[in-house]
Amino acid sequence: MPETTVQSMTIAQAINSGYHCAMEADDKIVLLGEDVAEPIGGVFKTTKDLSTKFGTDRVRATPIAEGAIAGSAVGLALGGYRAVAEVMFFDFTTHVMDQILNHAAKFRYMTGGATPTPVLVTTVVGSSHFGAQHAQSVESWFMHTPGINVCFPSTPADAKGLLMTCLESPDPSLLIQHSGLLYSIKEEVPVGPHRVPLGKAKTVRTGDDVTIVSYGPAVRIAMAAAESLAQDGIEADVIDLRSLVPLDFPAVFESVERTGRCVITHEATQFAGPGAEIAARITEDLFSELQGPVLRVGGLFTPQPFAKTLNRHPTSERVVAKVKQLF
Amino acid sequence: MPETTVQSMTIAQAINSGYHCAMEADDKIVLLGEDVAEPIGGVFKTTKDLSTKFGTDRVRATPIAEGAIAGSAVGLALGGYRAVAEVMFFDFTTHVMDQILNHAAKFRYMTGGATPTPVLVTTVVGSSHFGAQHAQSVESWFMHTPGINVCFPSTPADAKGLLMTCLESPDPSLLIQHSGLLYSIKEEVPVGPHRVPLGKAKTVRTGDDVTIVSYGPAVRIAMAAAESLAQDGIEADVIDLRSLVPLDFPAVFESVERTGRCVITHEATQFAGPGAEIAARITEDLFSELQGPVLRVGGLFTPQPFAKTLNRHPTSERVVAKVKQLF
Amino acid sequence: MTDTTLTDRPPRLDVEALERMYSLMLGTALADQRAAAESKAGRLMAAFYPVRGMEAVCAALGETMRTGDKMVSTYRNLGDALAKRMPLRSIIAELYGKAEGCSRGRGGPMHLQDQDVNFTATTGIVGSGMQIAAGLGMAEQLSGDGNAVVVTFGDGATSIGAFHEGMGFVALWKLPVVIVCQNNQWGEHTSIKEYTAAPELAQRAASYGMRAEKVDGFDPMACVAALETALARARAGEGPTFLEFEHYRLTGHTGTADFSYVPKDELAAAMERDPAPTFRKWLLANGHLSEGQIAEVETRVRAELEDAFQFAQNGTDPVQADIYEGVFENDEFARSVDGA
Amino acid sequence: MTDTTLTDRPPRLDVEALERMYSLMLGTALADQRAAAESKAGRLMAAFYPVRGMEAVCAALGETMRTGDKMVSTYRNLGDALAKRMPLRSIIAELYGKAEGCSRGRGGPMHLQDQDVNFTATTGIVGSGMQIAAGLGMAEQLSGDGNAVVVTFGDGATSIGAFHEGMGFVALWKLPVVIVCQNNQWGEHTSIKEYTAAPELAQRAASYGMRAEKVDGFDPMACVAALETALARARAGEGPTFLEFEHYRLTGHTGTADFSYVPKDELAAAMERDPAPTFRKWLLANGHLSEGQIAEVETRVRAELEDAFQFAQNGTDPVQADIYEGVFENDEFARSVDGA
Ligand SMILES: Cc1ncc(C[n+]2csc(CCOP(=O)(O)OP(=O)(O)O)c2C)c(N)n1
Ligand SMILES: Cc1ncc(C[n+]2csc(CCOP(=O)(O)OP(=O)(O)O)c2C)c(N)n1
Ligand SMILES: [Mg+2]
Ligand SMILES: [Mg+2]
Repeated sequence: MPETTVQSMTIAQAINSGYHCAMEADDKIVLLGEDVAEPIGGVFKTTKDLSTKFGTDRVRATPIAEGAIAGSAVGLALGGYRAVAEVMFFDFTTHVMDQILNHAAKFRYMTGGATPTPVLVTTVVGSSHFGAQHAQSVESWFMHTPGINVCFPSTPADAKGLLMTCLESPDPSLLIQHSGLLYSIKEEVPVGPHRVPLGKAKTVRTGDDVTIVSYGPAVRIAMAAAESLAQDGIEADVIDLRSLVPLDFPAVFESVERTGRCVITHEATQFAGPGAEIAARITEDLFSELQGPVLRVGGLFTPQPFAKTLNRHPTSERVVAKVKQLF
Repeated sequence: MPETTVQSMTIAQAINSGYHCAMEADDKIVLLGEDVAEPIGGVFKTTKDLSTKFGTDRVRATPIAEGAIAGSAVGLALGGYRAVAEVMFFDFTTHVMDQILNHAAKFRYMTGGATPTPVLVTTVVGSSHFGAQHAQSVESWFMHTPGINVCFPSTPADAKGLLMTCLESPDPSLLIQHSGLLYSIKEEVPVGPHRVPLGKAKTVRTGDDVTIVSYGPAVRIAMAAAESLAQDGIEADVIDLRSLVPLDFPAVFESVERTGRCVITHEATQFAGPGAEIAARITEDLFSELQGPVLRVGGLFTPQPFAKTLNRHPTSERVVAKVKQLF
Repeated sequence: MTDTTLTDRPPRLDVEALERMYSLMLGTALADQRAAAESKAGRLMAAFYPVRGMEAVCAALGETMRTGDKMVSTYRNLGDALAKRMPLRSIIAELYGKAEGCSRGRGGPMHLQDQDVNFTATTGIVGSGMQIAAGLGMAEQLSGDGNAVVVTFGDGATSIGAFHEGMGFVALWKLPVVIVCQNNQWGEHTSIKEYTAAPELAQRAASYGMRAEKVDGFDPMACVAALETALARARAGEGPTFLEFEHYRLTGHTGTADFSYVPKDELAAAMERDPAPTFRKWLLANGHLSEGQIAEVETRVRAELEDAFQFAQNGTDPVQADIYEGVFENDEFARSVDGA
Repeated sequence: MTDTTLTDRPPRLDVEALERMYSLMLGTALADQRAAAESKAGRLMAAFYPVRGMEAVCAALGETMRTGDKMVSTYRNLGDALAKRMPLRSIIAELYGKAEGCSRGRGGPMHLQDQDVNFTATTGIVGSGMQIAAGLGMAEQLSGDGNAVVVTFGDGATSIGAFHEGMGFVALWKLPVVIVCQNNQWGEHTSIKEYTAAPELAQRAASYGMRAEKVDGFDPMACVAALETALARARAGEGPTFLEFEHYRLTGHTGTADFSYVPKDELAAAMERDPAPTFRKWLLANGHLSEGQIAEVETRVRAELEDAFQFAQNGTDPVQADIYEGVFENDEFARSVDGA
């Protein structure tokens, strides 16, 4: 299928489409995870029809054992296959830290290059319906350990494109999906293979007054803030990072050099979160260009509360307020 | 024993002394970990004689199962006891993430205050003799999850003082020891109970030209750098944070306000590490006071290489070079 | 699982006890229904995990545990909470995230608890309760108070490492823990036949060096008997017991989930033994309760449920200003980090 | 463990095979000694884990595995590496962190590997190899190449969750994995009697639904027989086997560690069966090798060892400029992050 044929898809559909394309092209791809096979096709429907099409040898509904899901993915990689280890919720990656961060992320280095371990861990975060143990966005744990790519798409096309790129990457990757975005946005996505390079940010809005850096679900917050700021005559560049490792510092620097002001926003806890690295790095490189400090709007320093009236996540109002501090 | 009686101790001895004092005073304290009982008394000798004195009900040498060590500690806390969960190497805390970060750190919050879960996780990092799976300093993983104290002492007295404070804290804590410091430094330490408050940094050298912020093993690097800088007429304030959660921002701010320059150094990987948060926060609060960007000297973006000729850790030369960039 | 004859009543269970058991069975089934209806109507946002199929075990837990016994449960916890005699109002209010809830709306239905009745902890992470129960068991063993610890979880949880590690600890130190495996034959959408080569869970448990027994989980009196023995052993310092209660999940995994994948014949056979109606029949057939007494129970249960949902829906929403409460004992650092 | 009579030689093992087995046993024992001496002299900084006590199993692995079979080992890996026919030079050079080492000095002795001979991976994390082996087993099953996967680990590793999860996967999908548990009775300083209530590891393994067998790990020919059967089953698609090799740790946990805590009588009894000298006696007594042939083997092994240590000590140190090599396939991002 030529890349030009497109279809309107949600992120869930785009991810599913990405698996179909990738598994057709590469019979070494194997999927492991709880409930990933039919008749369910994944509790988020992202693996729909795959077991029917590719068989339950390649699409395995596993026992509830995230460590072994991840460890098997590592073993499959060492055995010449490429496994996707699906972890139902981001918080459950606590159980894959050993295999992914002590093993997959280090195997290439520890063996002097002899054993690259390209696995893909996928997971979902974003709901507060389940309380504090099904809600933490811990991408910074993975960023902090050298050796693994970290992606967090915010649109259907990027979701498919990053998924397919990760499935061809020579290195391990983590691809995070957000349950609030999975079914809510639709856009035209290539039906055939589609790739988005790692480490290339996307400018989703242009402006010369301030740079708002974001990724994943917070991109919508950033955009809403930008629209609101425009009413007050402040035009924002909004950057969707798409991947955090590698992180497109050149694109961020280019924008901040131009605007002289920057606010970073993400759902992950602000303290010791991804924005801290980005802010520190911008400041290191562009100190004399800055009109004020790089500011952050991240998750509050609390676990996820269950009650809907308690909100720890960024809002466009919080972002607007931070931007205005810079003027 | 009055606090005035002191004795020269290494960090290992000071930790051991802290356990003795605390367990004598509080019979609810229980120690769990691999090889913590006699005749070994811990592979690092920090739990020497404890099982003889307090019995193997309170000092349990466990099976090799870090998750259950941590989970038992959580259960003991919920049952009115206070358990120390010893994890032999920091990298093995990958196996306690679920119990410590999904449970202990959140239980107070998730139950509206009904179930505080004061456990103490202790661990060791620092050697490169064992390669990349026994060497990662991952305090930032724990900092990023709200609800747990994080301490990293650099001296015997602080080690004992922080240990005893953690053992009385109403909240869960992580206390990190560094194998390179355990036996190499001695100082006078109170023989009786000794407490160091959480969230109180210590200024270990004063100077008005630059602030060097550090903790754990990097304090020695910072001090060496400061001595070298003094030769060139640059006088550094050197701050030993001692705890990262809570983090003594007021002390850091006071110093940086005065010096206008700051470099942060730690062994943990620089990227998305503790220094990123500290740098970002200083910049947010003191932007107009700064003579230049807050700079960092952390671990390089690599796993721990085994060969001694490859060094990913900060050196005083790297710190000096960064400081000089600010002048 | 086709034999519907229930075991005889042990003499110590009087009419009040049987009424309580029926109330609990009926109450969970009705609460499941009501919560599902509220969810579908968009009035309830919580993920809710029905108990239907395991009510007999919960009712038996209610009659065999003492207040001093500690319990660790999961997300599928309503029956356990009621067995521990938690007030229904505080449970349903938590479901709605209200300040009147047992966890002040902070935890939600996955994190029910009530320290007054030693409903000690619930976890949303499959298998983790087993490790926590080991620690609680140590606490009981150290204190010598003579209480037991009960931990409940599903068949699927036996696959995860946390389960195994906890089993090792409990067996090694002969901790006073009763391990209640609710084998409803399913872990989300995957059948036990598909996720393990060794579906005889009690047998596997025995290989850890502890007493293990398989029990008909649809038979309330058999459940009472097995639990009584296990709890007595735990309290007497004779060590842990693993009880595999075999029954069947009679609903979807969550209150609103499709479960058309469940084989029709299996489900139909299990439905024949649906705990509340089966127990009702048995109570009547054996002359334990009259139609009138049953009707009274049913009226009371419905009224209590109505009251609890009303109470919850009229409850107070937590306010944003309090969001930092409980991160640490002292909120100061959490607030200062965010400049709040 | 007091019976020192060794099982008979299976006909297919010829004199060369017996020589290889003796070489491997002697080689590991001598390498252990040499490395300990180098450590004590301060010339070697690596933590080193002696094989002494389990040489018979390693020698048997050497004669039963094929090059195509994949192996996952631990930190205590020298015997496994030699069984897989890794060159001694590249092993010892890695011990010294030299660029000529199998992992170019980046991994150290805990991370030996050699993809040419399918010594696929080693891990320093207790129990994690079991999960990795499950994945390698899937790869073999999918490819249908008819190779087996062998995973080795100690008795202590059976306590950790990773072991259990891996067992579940391997049993469920009947993966072609041979699970080699080296039961040397100790996990660091803790005896198996103290860390489990169920020391019959093979029994516990059987409860996962796989074939399991306990083998005298001091008896080389019994080890060969058990491994042959298990490997043949794996290669034929008949599923996994768990083999518990019972023997004893004849040294400290590491090459330089004190082990005075090991009961003298137990150690003395085990020493009677010290693999290399016992095998030597048996080879002579049964007329398989003459004194002259033995002497030749010993001279060769010593010479090879001397050569390997010389090679290593003369090796090249990796240079700091290359520190980013291998973080990712492309070093660019790692370097740029540090401004390097
Ligand atoms: C570690 C972990 N993995 C996955 C999940 C998602 N999950 C929630 S319930 C469940 C099924 C559990 O099955 P079982 O243990 O049989 O209990 P049941 O739901 O049948 O009562 C799964 C996979 C989780 N909560 N925790
Ligand atoms: C997860 C983990 N916990 C602890 C350790 C530290 N450790 C290294 S070896 C060892 C003992 C392992 O015992 P066993 O599995 O019997 O193997 P043996 O050393 O006897 O060969 C321990 C506890 C580790 N490497 N990994
Ligand atoms: Mg179930
Ligand atoms: Mg052992």
